[in-house]
Order: sequence, then C-alpha cells, then structure tokens
Amino acid sequence: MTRQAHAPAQPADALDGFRLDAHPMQEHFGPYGGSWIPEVLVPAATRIAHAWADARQDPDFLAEYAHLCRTFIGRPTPLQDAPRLTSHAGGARILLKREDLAHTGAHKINNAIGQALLAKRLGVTSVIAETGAGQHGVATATACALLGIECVVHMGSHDIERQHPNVVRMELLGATVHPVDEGTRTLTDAVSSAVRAWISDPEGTYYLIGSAVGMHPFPTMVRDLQCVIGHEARVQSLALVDQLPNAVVACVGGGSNSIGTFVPFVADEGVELHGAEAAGDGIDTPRHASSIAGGRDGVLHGAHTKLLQDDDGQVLPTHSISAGLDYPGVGPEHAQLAATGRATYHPVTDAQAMDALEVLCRTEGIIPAIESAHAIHLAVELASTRSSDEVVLVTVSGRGDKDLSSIIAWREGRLGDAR
Amino acid sequence: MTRQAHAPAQPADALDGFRLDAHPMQEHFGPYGGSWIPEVLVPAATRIAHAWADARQDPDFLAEYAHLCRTFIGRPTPLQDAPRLTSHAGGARILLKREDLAHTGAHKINNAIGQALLAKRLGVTSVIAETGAGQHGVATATACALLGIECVVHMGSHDIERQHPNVVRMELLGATVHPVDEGTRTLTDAVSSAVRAWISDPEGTYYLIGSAVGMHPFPTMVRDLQCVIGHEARVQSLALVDQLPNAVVACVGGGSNSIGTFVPFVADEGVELHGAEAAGDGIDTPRHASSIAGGRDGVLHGAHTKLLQDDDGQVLPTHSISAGLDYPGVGPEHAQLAATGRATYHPVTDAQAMDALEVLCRTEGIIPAIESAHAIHLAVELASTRSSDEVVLVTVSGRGDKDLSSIIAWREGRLGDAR
Amino acid sequence: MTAATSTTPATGAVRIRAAFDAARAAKRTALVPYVVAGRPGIDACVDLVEQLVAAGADVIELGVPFSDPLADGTVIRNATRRALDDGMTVAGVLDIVRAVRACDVEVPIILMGYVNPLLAYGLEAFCADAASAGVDGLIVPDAQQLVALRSAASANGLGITMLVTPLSSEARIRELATQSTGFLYAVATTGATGARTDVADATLDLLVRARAAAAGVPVAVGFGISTPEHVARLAPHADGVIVGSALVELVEQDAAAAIARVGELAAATRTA
Amino acid sequence: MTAATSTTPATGAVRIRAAFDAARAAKRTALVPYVVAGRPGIDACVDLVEQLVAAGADVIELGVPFSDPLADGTVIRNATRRALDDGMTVAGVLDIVRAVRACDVEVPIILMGYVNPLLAYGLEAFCADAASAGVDGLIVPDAQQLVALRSAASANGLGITMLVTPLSSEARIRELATQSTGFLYAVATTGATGARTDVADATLDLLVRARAAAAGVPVAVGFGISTPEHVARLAPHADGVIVGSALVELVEQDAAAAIARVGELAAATRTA
Ligand SMILES: Cc1ncc(COP(=O)(O)O)c(C=O)c1O
Ligand SMILES: Cc1ncc(COP(=O)(O)O)c(C=O)c1O
Repeated sequence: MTRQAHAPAQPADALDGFRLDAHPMQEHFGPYGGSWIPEVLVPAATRIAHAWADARQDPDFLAEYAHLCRTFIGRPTPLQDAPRLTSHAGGARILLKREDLAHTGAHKINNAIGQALLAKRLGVTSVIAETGAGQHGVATATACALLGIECVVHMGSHDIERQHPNVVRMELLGATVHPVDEGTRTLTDAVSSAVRAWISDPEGTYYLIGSAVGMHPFPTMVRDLQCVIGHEARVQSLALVDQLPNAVVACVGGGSNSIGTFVPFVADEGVELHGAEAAGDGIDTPRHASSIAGGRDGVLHGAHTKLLQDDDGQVLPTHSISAGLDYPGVGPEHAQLAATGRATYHPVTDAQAMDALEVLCRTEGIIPAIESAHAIHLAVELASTRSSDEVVLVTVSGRGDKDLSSIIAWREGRLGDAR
Repeated sequence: MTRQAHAPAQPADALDGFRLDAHPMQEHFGPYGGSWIPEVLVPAATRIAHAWADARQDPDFLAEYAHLCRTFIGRPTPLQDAPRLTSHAGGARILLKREDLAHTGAHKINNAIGQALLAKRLGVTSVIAETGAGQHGVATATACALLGIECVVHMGSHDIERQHPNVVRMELLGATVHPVDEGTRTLTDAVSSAVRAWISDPEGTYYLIGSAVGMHPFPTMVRDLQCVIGHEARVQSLALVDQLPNAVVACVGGGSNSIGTFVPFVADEGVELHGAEAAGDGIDTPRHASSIAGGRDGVLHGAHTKLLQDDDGQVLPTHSISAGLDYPGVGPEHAQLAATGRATYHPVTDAQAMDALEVLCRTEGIIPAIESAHAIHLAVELASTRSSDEVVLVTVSGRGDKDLSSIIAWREGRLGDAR
Repeated sequence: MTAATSTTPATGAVRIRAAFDAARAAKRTALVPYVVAGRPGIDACVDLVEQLVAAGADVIELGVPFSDPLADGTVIRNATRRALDDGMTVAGVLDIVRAVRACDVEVPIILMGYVNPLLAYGLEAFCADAASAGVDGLIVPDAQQLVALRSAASANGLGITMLVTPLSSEARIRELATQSTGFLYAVATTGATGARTDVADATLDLLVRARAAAAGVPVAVGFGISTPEHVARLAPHADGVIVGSALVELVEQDAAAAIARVGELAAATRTA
Repeated sequence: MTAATSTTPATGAVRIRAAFDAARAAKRTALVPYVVAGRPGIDACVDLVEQLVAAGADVIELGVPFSDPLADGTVIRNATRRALDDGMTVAGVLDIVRAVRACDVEVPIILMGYVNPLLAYGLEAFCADAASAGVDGLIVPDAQQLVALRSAASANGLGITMLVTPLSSEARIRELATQSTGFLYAVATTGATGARTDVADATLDLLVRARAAAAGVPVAVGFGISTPEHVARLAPHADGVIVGSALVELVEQDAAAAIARVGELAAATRTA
C-alpha cells in the first residue's frame, strides 16, 4: 500500500513497538503495593505473578495480545484534535485519546483480554471478576466469550440498578452476574465478594481484577496491559503535533486507564501528569471518592495504598455519580506517583463532571462515560490556564452509553435531590 | 515506525487509497433510481448533486473526510477472524468487518460525517434527518455537534419507544428529536416527515438522508461514502487471508452498509454478494420488510426501486424486529444488482436473526445490532454449506447496545406474543 | 375553441382551458376546490362535488389517495389515510368521477395524485380509463419528468398540469408551462400543503413571473389559500385559485360548511 | 512452664502455649470459641466471654471488627457490620478485654483482625496497649508478611499466630510455624469463614502435615467447624479447635444458646 497524498502524517500503526515488559515488574511501589492477602491466596497469587513475569516477555504472548488489540478491540484507538473543545477552554490545544472507541466501549477491554489470555495460559476454565460501572464486567464477559471461558461477575446491587444495560450485556455474553448486597453495594463490596469467591477455589478459578489495584501482581499486570494507551498516545502525539503533550490527563478510579496513560510518559520529565479523582459532592463533604486528595495510607484488597478511612482505620463509604470511580482506594503506583510529586491528583465534583460531559457532547460529538467526564473537566480547566501553543492530552476512557439513565436522572435533578 | 516482529501482516492502513469517486455518479441504475420529487425540491436536489459531483473528486474534501474517518470515527475498522463462529457454522472461514466499532456504534457515521461536511461546504447551518433505529439520528447529531451545525431528527414514535437510548443520545448531542405519529410510526413515516420539513425550507436546510435511498444524488452519495467499508474490507481480506472472499454478506434495510460493502467487490467477478433482508415473521406472512424478495417495482421517497406495495400501489406496512430494517423500499442500486443477478437477496426472519445474535455474543464476544444479526444468520447459513478453504466476509454494521430492551423483550417472549 | 362554441361538450385539456377562458371572460379567476376522492364517503363525495359546482366551482380537483403523500400537510394526509382505510382505490376514484359525470356535472375534473398508484395501475391503462370515466386532466407532482405519463395523457386527450414554485427559475417555468396542457400550477409557498394565514410577497412575485413566462397558458395558484380575502388578493394575479387543505378540513368536519365556504370563495373571485 | 506452675500468672505467648499444653495434658483438644468483639453489645460481650470460659473455653478469640473483612463469610461479616454500626473501635475492643480481665478471666485472649485498623492505631502503640489490656496474642490474616507487626508483638510479649491452608506447601508450613508464637492456625478449607456440614479429607491431611512440620508448635484448626461431631472428629488430630461462624450465628440470635453450645462442644474435646 502506498500512502495517499492527502492522508495526515500519522504513524503506520501507533501500536507498533508496544511491549508488555517496557516497565519493571514491581511488587512494591515505594512504600505502597505488596501482597496483603490471606494465606489461602498466596499460592494462586504467586502462580499468577510467575505466569505474568513469564508472559510479559514472551513474544508469542505479546503477538497474540497485539493481534487481538488490532483485530478485536480496534486498536490503535485514535488520538484526535478537539478544536471546538479547545476554543471552549480558550487556552492550550486539547487532544483526545479515544478509548471510548475500544470494543465494549472503554479501556477496560485492554486489560480483560490480556488477563483472559493469561488465564487460558494457566489452563483455568473459569474466571471471576468484580465490576462497578459494569464496563469491566462486560469486558471480562466479552474476553471470556471470545476465548471460551466461563465467567462470573460480582456486582454491587446498587451498581446493578444504575448500570442496568451492562448487566444485560454481560448476560447476553453468557456471563453470570452475581449481585452483592453488602455495604454500600458498590464496587468495593463487589471486589470483596469476588475475592471471597476466588478464595473458595483459588486453583480452579482465575480472579480477573478490573483495575490497577489489589495484591501483587495485579497492579503491575493491569498497568502493563493498559500502557498500550499511553504508548499509542505518545507515538500519536509526536506524529500529530510534533511534540509531546505538556500535560497528560486521565480519570482515576482504581487507576487503570490513568496509570496506563501516565506510565509511558513518566520518563519524559517535561510532561506533567494529572489525575482526576471523583469528588462527588466535594471533598469537604463526606460524599466523595477522592482517595489521594482525601485519603490516608492504609491496606485494602491486598495493597498498601491511599485509602478513604476514618480515624479507626475503617474504610469509609464513598460517593460518586460515576460507578467506575466509586472506590475508596486507588492503585498503589498512583499512591507513589502522588507521594513523589511526579503526578498530581485533583478532585472533580459530580456537577463539574456532568457539565463537562455536556460540553464534550455539544462541542465534539462525543458522549463520554461519566468517569471520563471527570478527566474532561480537568483537561478543560488546565487548558484554560495555558497558552495556545501548549498541548493537553486527555484520555476519554469510555463512552457514555452505559450512563444514559444516570444522565437523565441527573438532569431531572433526581440524583441531586437524593443528597 | 518500524513494524514489529510479531505484528500480523496487515496493511499499514486499509483506508489508504480510498477514493470517493471510485465508482460512477449515476442518477439511474438501469431502470431504477431517478428523481421522483416535487418541483419544490428540484433546485435543492440539483444543487446537492452538483456539490457532490464536485466534492467527490476534490482531494481536499477527501482528505478532510479521511482525516475524520481516522481520528474521529476510528477507521479503518478491523476485519477479524471469527474462529469460534466459524466452527459453529462448520464450513467456510468467516471474517467479520467490524463497523460496530465505528464511533456512535454503526456504519451510519461514515455517511453522516461525509454529508455534514457537504452541508458545511454548501454553507447550510441547519440539518434535517430521519432515523429508524436511531443510529442515523445519533450519527447525524454527532456529525452536527462536531461541525457546529443545528440538527433536527425526525423519528417515528414507535421507534422512539423501541430505541429510547438513542433518543437520549441525540438530545445530549444537542439535536432536536421530532416525533412522527403517522402511519406505522416507523422509518418510512420519518422519511416522509423529514422530506416535508426539507420542502418547507429547501434553501436553508440540508436533508441528510441516512441510507442509500431517495432521490438523486442521495443513493450515489451515500454509496460513495459507505464504500469505505468495502474498500477497507477488500484490502484487509487480501492481507489477512491472501485472497478475496468467496462471498460477501451484509444486511439490507435501505441498503447503505450493504451497498458500501458490495460495490468495491462488484468488479471482482468471483466474489458472490449476498444481502440479508428483514423477513419479520416470514415473507409468506404480511409482517415482513423484504422489499426485494417480496416487493415490486415502484416509486417511493423519490426513487424508482423495489417496493412493498399492494395491487393498488399503496405502500404496505412493514414489520421487522429491527427498526433499522423496517422500511418498505430499498436503495435503487440494490434493485439493479438484484435484477441483473450480480447480488442475491435472502429473507431472514426475526427469530433467525435473534438466534444469530446470541450465537455471535457467545462465540465471539460481540453483541451485534439486531440489523447486523440478520447478516450473521445469512453468513453462518452460507458458510455452513461451503468448504473450509472458502471465505465468507460479513459486515457487522453496528453494535447491539441500542437494542438491549428489544432483546430483553424478545427473550421474555413479549415481542412474540404481540404478534 | 371554447366549450361554448363546440357542439359536443369538449373534454380533457380542451375543457380545462375552456373553463379558465370562460372565467377570464367573466372577469373572474377560476375557483378550483380540491377534495380528497372518497371523502367523506363514496356517495357523499359524489354529492359534495355536485354541490361544490353548484356553489361556484369552475374546476374540480380530486385527490387520488396514496399511502405516502410526500408533499402533503397533515390535513390532507389524514383525509387520505381515512379514504384508504375505507378501501378507496384508483379504480374507485374513477368510479366516483363516473358517478359525478352521471349527475351532469360538466366542469373539468382534474385528478391529483402521486405516481406510484398510477404505475401500479399501468400508465396507459390509467389514462385511457380516466379519460373515458370523464377525467380531464392530471397533476402528478412526483412525476414531472415522466415523459411516458405525458405521452399517455396526451394520447387520451388528458391535460397535464406541471407545478412551479417560488424557487423555480424563469427558464424552468417556461419549460414546465410548455409541458402543461390546460393550466400551470403555481405553488404559492415552499412547504407542504396546508392552510396559511397570509399571502406572501413571494407568491405574488411568482405569479407575475409565471404569467410572463407561461405565454398564455392559464396559471392557477395553490397551497395555503383558505379565505375569501386570500382569493380576493390573488384573483387579479392568477387565472385560477386552488383551495385545498382549508376545504378538506371543513369537509372532514361538516360537508355543508365546505359547500358554503365555496360559495363565499366564489364571491371573491372577481378580478376587476 | 504451664500457667499452673508460675506464681504471677503468665501472659502473652506464654499463656497461650500453657493453655494448649494444659489441654494436651488433660487429653483434650483446646476449645477456642471465636466471638466478634462488641457483639451482642459491649457489656453483653464481656458477660458472654466470661460465660464461654465457664462453659469450657480454653482460649478466647475475639474478632476486631473491620469494615472490609475480605476472608470472612456472611455470618461474621454481618456481625462485624453491626458492631461497627454500634460504634465499636479498636480502642473499644481493648476496653472489652480489660473488662473481661477485671472479671478474673484467666484464659488466653487472642485478637483476630485485619491489618488496616491496627495500622491506623499504630502497630507499636497497638501492641503495647493490647498487652497491657490483657491480650495475649494476635492473628492478622492479611499481614502474615509484616515483620514490623511480629517485632512489635514480640516486643510486648504477644503471641503471633500464622495461618496455613490446605494449599500451603510443607516448606511454607514450616516457615509459618516458625514465625508463630503460641500456636499455628490451620485453615480447614479454602473459602471464606462460615459453617460447613462436614469435615473434609483435605482438612485431616492438612493437620497431619501441619503437625509434622510445626515441630511442636500447637496446631489449632478452624474455619467451618460447627458441631460437637466435627470437634470429636478433629480432636485427635489437632491441639485446638476454633469455632467461629457457627457460634457467632448463635450469639446473634440468642447468647444463652451459644453458651450452651460451647458446653456441648467442650464435652467433645477429648482426644483419647
Ligand atoms: C469508562 C471508565 N473509565 C474509568 C473507569 C475507572 O477505572 P480505572 O480508574 O481503573 O481506569 C471505569 C471503571 O469502570 C470506566 O468504566
Ligand atoms: C446497525 C444498523 N445496521 C443496518 C441498518 C440498516 O440500514 P442500511 O441498510 O442503510 O445499512 C441500520 C439502520 O439504522 C443500522 O442501525
């Protein structure tokens, strides 16, 4: 194929050159991370860690992953200019990394496919996953359908209500959705429930975690798999604007799309990294989910990290309009990036995110996930203070189709009234 | 960028080499096509035809279209192997052309972006569109948001009920949804209503039709814009399986995804072309929408084509579980392909499509639109009678997220009972 | 060559032209009421036409119901739908014309309809049957380019009326006037059929342009005309005024009122 | 070196070991009931512990409530949640221990809890305060690797108990036994806590392996043990049996029944 005269100068394929072992495999991220798990999980976690250490540097595994990325997920996802959003912000040029175009509608599939391939490599025929927004559940159900693996997804019953379409999608894909009726009936309870299910049969099942959280090796593995976002974005930015972005922005729930976006830029000292955390009603209220801005060091779900907790070390209930950010912890690598100052984390309220969601719809014809709208708000805010020759790159982690009923409810003021 | 050792042998970018003027601009397709329109529309239709004749061969226009295809729509969409679907069929190798991965979830955006660019070129600031499944409405609302154009979408009130999420999406994107309460309150009534709105202001508005139907130049223009599907698929097939497919399959509502898939293969004599029409309860019942299998020559919405009509020339009410195929006519180029025998059209019932939908979910982790599921059924049926060294390529025109409530209702037997 | 001077009553294009000529001679614009064939019922429709003529109609325009009347507004679409629901067909429309003629109605009768039912009937057969039933002319808005229809019509002595709009160029008006036999239809506004509240400047402008270009072919104006005031305003500028939706709406409610309205409209047709 | 032979009563790891030794000397397996601290109320919990000891408990295991008890089944999670809702804190648990000790309860008291509340309290401070409140040992299932906890515990004379499971290798059992002071906890099954209906072969196998590897450290078995039959079946193979969920469930319904059940369980502890 010869390149056509008027095609824009983009790389042949921004996924080229991607490696799963580009960054070190770490159990500890400074004081964070680790394996704070009951003994019963130690053999399984160890086996997964060994398998991942092996797979991440196996060219055949990478080839299979990259092949599914290209042909099944639709990677590379575009990096696009956002001229109307840029004028709305009135400052730096904003670029959008379009994870919303990935198969199933969010970045979660990058991880689910990779881990499902690992589960297959381990010979496991049954997968357990948790889900908040349902995106990871759908991604896992999808990966399992593709590879012919059984799948059970644990989901808080509150999330089942607010993300109903994703429940239907999981069931269509042949997965079993296991409702979790405890605690706040959201993501954190689903994680606990999934881990307990894994504990019941750590040999026969594979726990396919949905974010860069939990015990070793999950934070590293999920990061490795999500780094495809940042790798592509970096290549694409150089091709599109002939420079690295001045600032990179992503939303932070457990922190997988953000860690995958950030890490390939960490060595680029001039590139600022900014995470948008869910501030719910505001971090000065009890209703938020900003683990870094509002949390303290602690242990949850197997990792030492930043955690929303009371003085007695009890994990606090969280609130965010976005189910996918509604989690009291955060991936340990973010805790380290925050501690060292390499990345900065900003709380974004429900209202700010919902406004940003509408702005992106109207200016660029993209309905983002409510999670991603948090990042859009932050990107617009940052861009508005920068000069027009600076570049702000923001990851649109997912599309908003799953959120339509939440959006309607918000607009009708129901979510606001329920406060 | 150097190509990585383990990357599969795919072209650099299957969209390269695409041209909007690869196929002749025709007002007539044999005895079909034409401009059967009230005089009031003649100047506008003529102006659009001239503008398109100009734009289709303008390298700058193509460059802008291709740029938005790449960066906004996410093209090229993958052509993927479907090994588990292939074993399910037990015959030819099935390849899936993944239009479900296009931004907004269906091929409709290829056309909407192209026509919105044309509307902008014409200096028009307001766009009218009709929609059935809502996909074209969402695509048009999206293109208009991106380009800053006002947008009114006409939609049958029955379709508003069965495709509610898409109504919300259009509104979020800033479009006005105009309910049409006449006739069967589906696509055909929406087209008539949109045309009437256009008649009211043919100078100030642009009618952005959603399929390869209607008066000249729409069938040609929509085809030109959708040929990106077949162009890519052809390049990708050569790269992936080292041959052209033996058969190419797509679903046919108005016929845009299918004409776009077929036409780039028309000159390849060995490649069979198969269209899946919506047979609803069966073409031997009054409840179907198979215009070619069950219709006769007639004039609707400005074109001479195959049409479901009674002996008195009255257009018949149609039925399909898929809103996007629920239309009594078909693009005139299909009428010609059917008449000359170059393509074959097959009725696929609601039940066959819904079964195929579940099969694709479970075997390949893809929830197709119900429209696309018609094509999947046909592809599986064709593949099952072929040898394993043959290749059947099928276009998955869209994703099924918009159809979740119809799918639930079908599974619960409600749609069946309503017969 | 007017109807008055021939011994057997003229039919077809000739009769249409004669009616316009007669009105002009009487310093009136011809009044052309439009009703949907089969409304408010088959027999009632025949009566209605008879009484409209008695009330002052110079020409009758009968709508042939079609399931997808692209260019019609809500009022006509609804009436059309009811006619179809009651079983009206193209053949049924011709029966109505026959029945009207049997009542000694002599004014020109023009069918207005979309092309698809005519194609289904067969263009040649339709024109022959229409002429023998007593139809004088045809208006088929979505088939102005259809040469076969013009040939079949003229072979059977039927008039063909083309439509021009405010958007039509001079050249286009001339072309369509040439193709029109009987009269040329000036569409008062862009937009579908339906009653409007006023007469637009663009309408008057169009009429001036159309009459200049039509080279003697009568020009009737329609779309959106509803009141005697409209008629009075337009009368000096047009050879005929067509009243559609406003009348159809009355017919749907109360046929007697429609007849009375035609009487009022007829009283407003004086051109000088 | 048993409690009976020392003049000031032994505490911490020493007291725990002594309790197992005493049971062994009496040809019994030690009975270790588990209750959630603060259930069914603060004072009621103090009474409950006192009466469980009176009914035959050799060691008391007190659960320190945590909001996310990853390895616990529904019964314990629910009781935990209620305790937290009633305001139970780590400091509150130590108050309960103090109150129990004030009632002259002399059996070893072991706290079982997740690490986060202990980190929030501060490991050093917690171990010091726990020891002075009368706690003898700690079980922290999600912090087996935490050297700082082991140091702080041993600096304060507290026993540390590690858990081994049917999936643990010989080497791993040996390592964890070495790290355990007081006793080693054999988790009877994979899966979260919760009553089971039978005793699995894997459990007996684990106990054989654990005792062989533990080199004299007492091995107590827990998870899923609910009936006197279970206890009788396991007694010959274990130095202690821990009864958790089954008892917690009774406590939640009727504390008296729980006490009675401990009496029945105690009667089944004879090893020969
Ligand atoms: C679209 C989307 N974005 C972001 C998130 C947050 O997860 P993470 O922080 O792991 O990227 C989710 C979680 O479900 C999501 O669905
Ligand atoms: C997903 C999808 N496929 C197919 C169609 C049918 O349209 P066409 O035949 O023009 O491709 C539609 C129409 O809405 C659609 O949404």
